[in-house]
Order: sequence, then C-alpha cells, then structure tokens
Amino acid sequence: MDKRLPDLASAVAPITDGSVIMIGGFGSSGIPFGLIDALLEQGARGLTVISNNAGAQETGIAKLLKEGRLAKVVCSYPRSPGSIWFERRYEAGEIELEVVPQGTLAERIRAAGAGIGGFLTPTGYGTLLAEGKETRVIDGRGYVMESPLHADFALLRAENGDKWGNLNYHATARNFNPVMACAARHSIAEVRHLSDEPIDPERVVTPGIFVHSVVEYGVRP
Amino acid sequence: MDKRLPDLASAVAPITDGSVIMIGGFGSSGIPFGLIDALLEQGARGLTVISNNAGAQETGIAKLLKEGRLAKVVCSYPRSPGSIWFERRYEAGEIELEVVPQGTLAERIRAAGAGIGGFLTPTGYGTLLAEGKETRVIDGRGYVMESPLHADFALLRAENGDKWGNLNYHATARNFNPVMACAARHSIAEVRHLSDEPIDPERVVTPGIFVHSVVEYGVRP
Amino acid sequence: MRNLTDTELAARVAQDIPDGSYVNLGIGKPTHVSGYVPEGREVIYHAENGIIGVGPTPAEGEEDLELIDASKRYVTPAPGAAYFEHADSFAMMRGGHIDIAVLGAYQVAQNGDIANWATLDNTFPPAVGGAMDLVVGVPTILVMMRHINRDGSPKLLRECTYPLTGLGVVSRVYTDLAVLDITPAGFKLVELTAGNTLDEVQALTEAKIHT
Amino acid sequence: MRNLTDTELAARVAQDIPDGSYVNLGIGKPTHVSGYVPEGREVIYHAENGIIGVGPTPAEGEEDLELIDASKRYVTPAPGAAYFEHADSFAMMRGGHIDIAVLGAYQVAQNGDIANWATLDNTFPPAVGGAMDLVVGVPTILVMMRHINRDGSPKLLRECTYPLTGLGVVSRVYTDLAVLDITPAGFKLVELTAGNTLDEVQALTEAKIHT
Repeated sequence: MDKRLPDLASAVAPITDGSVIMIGGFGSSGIPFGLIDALLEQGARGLTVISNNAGAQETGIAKLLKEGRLAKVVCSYPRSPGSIWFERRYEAGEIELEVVPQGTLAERIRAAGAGIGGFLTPTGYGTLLAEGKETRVIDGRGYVMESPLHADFALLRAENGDKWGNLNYHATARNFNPVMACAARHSIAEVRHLSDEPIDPERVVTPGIFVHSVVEYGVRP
Repeated sequence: MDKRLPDLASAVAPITDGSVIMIGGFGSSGIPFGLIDALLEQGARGLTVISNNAGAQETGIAKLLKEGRLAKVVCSYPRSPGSIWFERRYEAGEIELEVVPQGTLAERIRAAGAGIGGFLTPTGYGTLLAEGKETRVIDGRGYVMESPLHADFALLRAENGDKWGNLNYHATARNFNPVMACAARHSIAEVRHLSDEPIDPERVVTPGIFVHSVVEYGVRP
Repeated sequence: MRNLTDTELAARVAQDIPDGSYVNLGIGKPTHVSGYVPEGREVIYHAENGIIGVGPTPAEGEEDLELIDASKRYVTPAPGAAYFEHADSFAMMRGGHIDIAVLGAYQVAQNGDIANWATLDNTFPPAVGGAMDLVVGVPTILVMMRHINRDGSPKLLRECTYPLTGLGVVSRVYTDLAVLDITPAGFKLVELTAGNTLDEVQALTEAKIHT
Repeated sequence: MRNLTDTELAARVAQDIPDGSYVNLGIGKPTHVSGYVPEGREVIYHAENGIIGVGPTPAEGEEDLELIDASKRYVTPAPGAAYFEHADSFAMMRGGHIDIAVLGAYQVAQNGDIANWATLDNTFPPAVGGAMDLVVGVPTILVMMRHINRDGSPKLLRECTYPLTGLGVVSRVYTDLAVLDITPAGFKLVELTAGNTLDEVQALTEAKIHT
C-alpha cells in the first residue's frame, strides 16, 4: 500500500466539474494552498466548497472565487478582512451561500464521516439559521435537527504523512483537517514532510484509512 | 492550577451512593484498576456503572459486583469468559442491565460530552435493541434515535498525566477513556506517570479541561 | 458622562475572571481582557480554532504562522496547553466545559437575548462563526460593548431588533457607562462608571434598569 | 459429506480478501483468517478497541498487556498502524470506511439478515458488542460458520428465528460445506466443498439454494 503521489497535479486530477469539495483551514492556518493552486490550474468549475472561511485577498479559496470556479460556498465565516472576492461574487449574485454556525459545520462534517444520519444541537435554536428546520425541546432546552454534510473530495494540509496515508498536524493548523478527512469520498493531503517510515502509531491524528492520496508540499505559509 | 492528588482514596472520596459512574477499559486494557479498588474500599453503593464490559473473574468491575455495590450496569458486552459475578447477580435478578451496541454506547457518551441532544444511528435498526425507540428512514436507510448518556463520575486509566490534567494513553488502553472523560461531571484519572512538566501540546489526547483530578498509580496490569 | 476607554473596560471585565477558570474570549475587543487579569490568577484560555492554553503574543520574528487564535492573531502556547481539531473544540464549547465566554454584541435585551452576528443590512453577506455555539454551551456569558451606538441609539433594549445569536443566555453586560446583570426582572445595576448617575445611564438605555 | 476444517475454512475466506483492503475480523474463528491471506497482499486489519494495522501475535514474553485486539488476544502493531479512541473507532466502522468484515453467525437468512448476538434462551444474559455497528457500516459482510448446528438443525434459513443483528446486510456465507452469495433471489451457489453434491448440501439447508 503506497498512497504517495509525485505531484499536486496528480493529486487533484480526479476532481470533476460540479464536485463538492471540503477544504481544511481556519484563517491562514492549515489551508492546503498547494492543492488549491493545483485545482485552479486543473480547471474544474461549478464547484461547491465547504470551508470555514471563503479566502482573503488573492490567496486560497479567494483565487477560486476570483476565477469564477465556485457555484456555492458553505461556510461559517465567509466575510473576513480582505475577503474581497467573496464579497464581489456574493453581491453580484454569482454564488450561492450557505452560512452554518461553526460548531454545527464541524459536527455536520463529523456526522457524515461517522455514519450518523442527523443530530440535535442547541446551537442556533430560535435564530434565523434554524428557520425551516425541525426542532424539539428536551428537558426545557431547545434543539435543532441538523443533517450530515458529505463531500466528494477533501483537500487537507498536514505536517507529516507516510505512505499508508497516516497524518498529523502542526499546532492550530489541525483545525478542520481531521474531521474533513473522514467525510469525503476521496481525501487528498498535502504534507510538509512525507516519510518512508511510518508515523509512530501513538502520534497519528488522522489514520490512513481516511486518506486516499498524499503529496509532499514543503512550503509552510 | 494543580489537579494532582496524593492518593487514590482522595480521588474517589467525592463519589456518593447512587452515583452514575463511567469506567474506562476494554477487556483487560485501559481499566482503572487502582481507582476501582479505592472505590470498593470507599464503600459507595447503589451505583450505576457504564462500561464496555462487566468485569471478569475477581478483577475490576467484577469486584464491585461481588460486593453488591452495583444497582445497574450499562454495557455492550457484559458477558465475557469468566464474568461469573456479573452472571450470578444477573441471574439472581439483583442488578438491572441495559445492553447497548458498542458503537452506540461510545456515541451516546460522546453526545453527552459534546452537548448533542440526540442522534440518528443506523445501528440496531429493526432489531430488538431498537424496540420502543423513535426511528426514521432517510434516503431508504433506517435510523434509530439515541440519547446522550451522562455520568456523575468517570474513572479513567491513562499513561501520562500532568498537573493541568492533560492525559495521553498507551496503545489500546486508550479505548473508552477519552470519550468518557468528556461526559462526566467529575472525571478522575489514574496515570502511570504523573509529571511536573506539561505534556507536549501535540501529544495531549485528553485536554485537562475534561479532567478534575489526577493521581499516580504506577502499576501496569 | 464618564466613559471607560476600551482598555479600562477590558481591565474591568478582567477583575471578574476567577482563578482557575477556563475562558473563551471572542474576537475583537474581548481578546484584550487576558492582558488585565490580576497577577496570581491562572486562567486558561480556549480558542475555537483548536488550542486550549493560549499564551502571550510571540516576540516579533518568532511568530509561528500556523499557531493563531480565533482572531487570527499569532499566539504562543501557555504551559499545560493542548491542540485539538474543530469537532473536539466545539464539543468543548457546546458541551458546557468552558466556564466563561466574553463576547462583543450589537444588542442585548433585558431577557438576556443577544444579537452579535448580523444586522438588518441585507447587502452585507452574513457571517456567524462560533458565537452561536458559545452562547448555548458556556454557562456564563459576559458581554462587553459600548453602551450606545455611534448614532446615539441604544444597544441595551427591551427586545433585540437584529437577528438573534442566542436566547436568554447573557449573564452580565459591561459597557463604558455601567455594569448590569441580567436577572429574571431584567437589567439590574451592578455599578456605574465613577462619575455617572443612574438617571444619565437610564436615559441612554431603552430597557428599564432595576436597582 | 466433506467438511472443511476450521483452518481450511479460514484459508478459503482469506482467498477473497483483496490486496489493499481494510478488514475487520470478528471475534472467534474469523480472527484466524489473517494467517492465510496469500503472500504479496497487504491487508490492514482494524480492531474495534482502537487499532488499525493489527500485526502478528507477539513472541512469548514480549506481550504488551495493554495492546490487544477485540478478541482480547495480545497483538503487535503492523507498519503504518494507528491507535485511536472508541468513538473514532466506531465512526470508522459505521461511517463506511472499512471495506470488509468477517463475522461468525448463529443464523443467516436468504435475504441477508444475520443473527449472531442472542439466542432464544432468556436465562442467558445478552451481550451485543460491536456486531450491530459492523453490519450496518461495512459494505461487504462475509459470514463464516458451520453449515448446520450440532443437533443437525439448519443455520441457513428462509427467515432467522433468533433476534437479528442486522437486516439484509450479508454479502456471502462460507461454511464447511459450501460458499453461497446472497442475491435478490436468495442464496446462490458459488462453490461446493470438493466432494459434496448440491443435493446433499440443499438437504442441510432450509432455504432454497439457487444455481
């Protein structure tokens, strides 16, 4: 078993027009910048991106927005300082936006990876973001029923990877990467160090069973 | 902040009659034998124990059963080779038993720790263990609604601990310990090594926020 | 009228953070509270992006570009820190493990409702982040904000007019003019910024202030 | 009648485990399958108690008492192994990430129903373990068992009479007498143990065997 690929282009080659793609990262930390650039080069369009943010300035997801590759974004915080391309596409009505509270976003992604068909969360109960959703009150506390969020692909950023696809992360670059790895049909990781030796089993954060290909990309932003 | 306690007896002192107690472990691995012995000594009775197994021979939970301290067990696999004290109490009608599929047990415990009010799992749909439970069919797949499982106390076994209550584990002794740590009002860990130095933040498995006291118990079974 | 500066307000909130507590500081002004917690108290700060035990800002040139807090500021790990992923981070928040959250707000109502994520301006794309998870999960929600808007309109209301973040969740509000608890009866005065009178503050508050 | 021994049966199942697959072996006889997978195939074994990449049994005296599989046997980590906790382990199972599970069974019905956790004997305390999670989560469920009970009664049935573990989940059944697929039409013969005839095997099978 060897999940290593020689370059970013091979890693993103399976992505097709209209794919649903999870992209790890929070702020500028843990974003797979190399894979996003390769995806831009690859040319797929009409994509749905599930990610915490929608990019800033001309980096990461902002590039995909600038080039008009996205049909929809599912985010908790699309509007950040410098998220000019998101704002431009949104104001022009060129992209669909689904805003999800951050914890619900993480939990919906986890549910997809864990085979859970739905869950009751207190988050958002009684607010605009629960409108049209099933709710119930248990022991005096209100809950909203939320559904799993699946994806065709996940683009991940990790610190170390091995040929079995095992991954671990650096500091707060972990964020959404592990949970997204489990929720996509095909998960692709760019890693800072790709080793011939296996990662110590105690230090694996994302077991290789969740990862379909690994490619080395040494740059740390 | 210093969550270290000098001995097992101090650690289990807050447990009262009728408490609901989660106990980590699977088979003979990751069981907090020291804390269980201390609990036996401490004398609390009428306890509900939530654990994967119900003890074997004269060790661990089997001792609590032998001494008549338990009113109820919630387990996925109470009957193991040598689970004589469980079988004896069960046959005599002296304890209540709730059998939960193992993954549902882990997920119900996780839900309690994560503030989730309930979840839909395909596990057990159409079987005896779903009788009387709410079910629904989504995209042709059947699901059972399961509720969170809370506890007053959790007794945990870890490899390393520090004064902030951070923990990590050894090999398959991890099992139910991390998820139980999050679901109890008061979690108590016995650790093989208790250090003055903090555990490397990358190697923490259970952050100290989930752990209320830590006590050194050097024996590895 | 005497208005606390942002720095004075952060210092005032910091007085109420007890030793040994686990605290989440919202983005923006609340992040400054940690700088003013009195000496001798050990407070452990959680950032939603996967660290508990947020330490001081690194020295210039020593920043780790992949070690940030929820405001995207560079941070360091404090002793006893831990890293974890997002689903676990929000389990920590929603599951009631964090003791206190300090948040900014557009509006707070006398029943403890809070609005801090969206206005009525529909041309502005919405962004909610982690605020809705914090307010349902953390037992003590402290709000720090200006008492009134720039245009003079009140932010302490009988009912919020902006979309809600959470219902009946706020414990206490710290403004430049006063500190107020949320009680079953509504806003209750804890203290006035020295030099202000209740009448002056009431005049800038839509809801009734009880004493 | 020619009956495969337990060893021969494990070896037969092992032939059908492809290179590169992630496999969970149920407790009891299925655990022996890993010893017979043909040379040159890398198969990664998952144990529900928190390890993926289960390696061989350790040499005597080198056992790690806290490194066991779901059958509570001492194991070693294979290269590329990882440890994790129980909620994650069952996410792996229930979430469809494992390719194949090999399970024992009391009964299998022609529609793929399986009963392997409880009998009709109510004096015997029930114990379900992880079987219900495996059968709903793993896309390919292989059952290995004796074709008939010790008393001669059939285990391959029109309908299960024992409490079910899962509904319509079994892909293929390997017995000492034959290998049978579950198809929309019911049991379909894949092969007979050399020396047996279809008539002989059908006579020991309650449900119809299609060819």
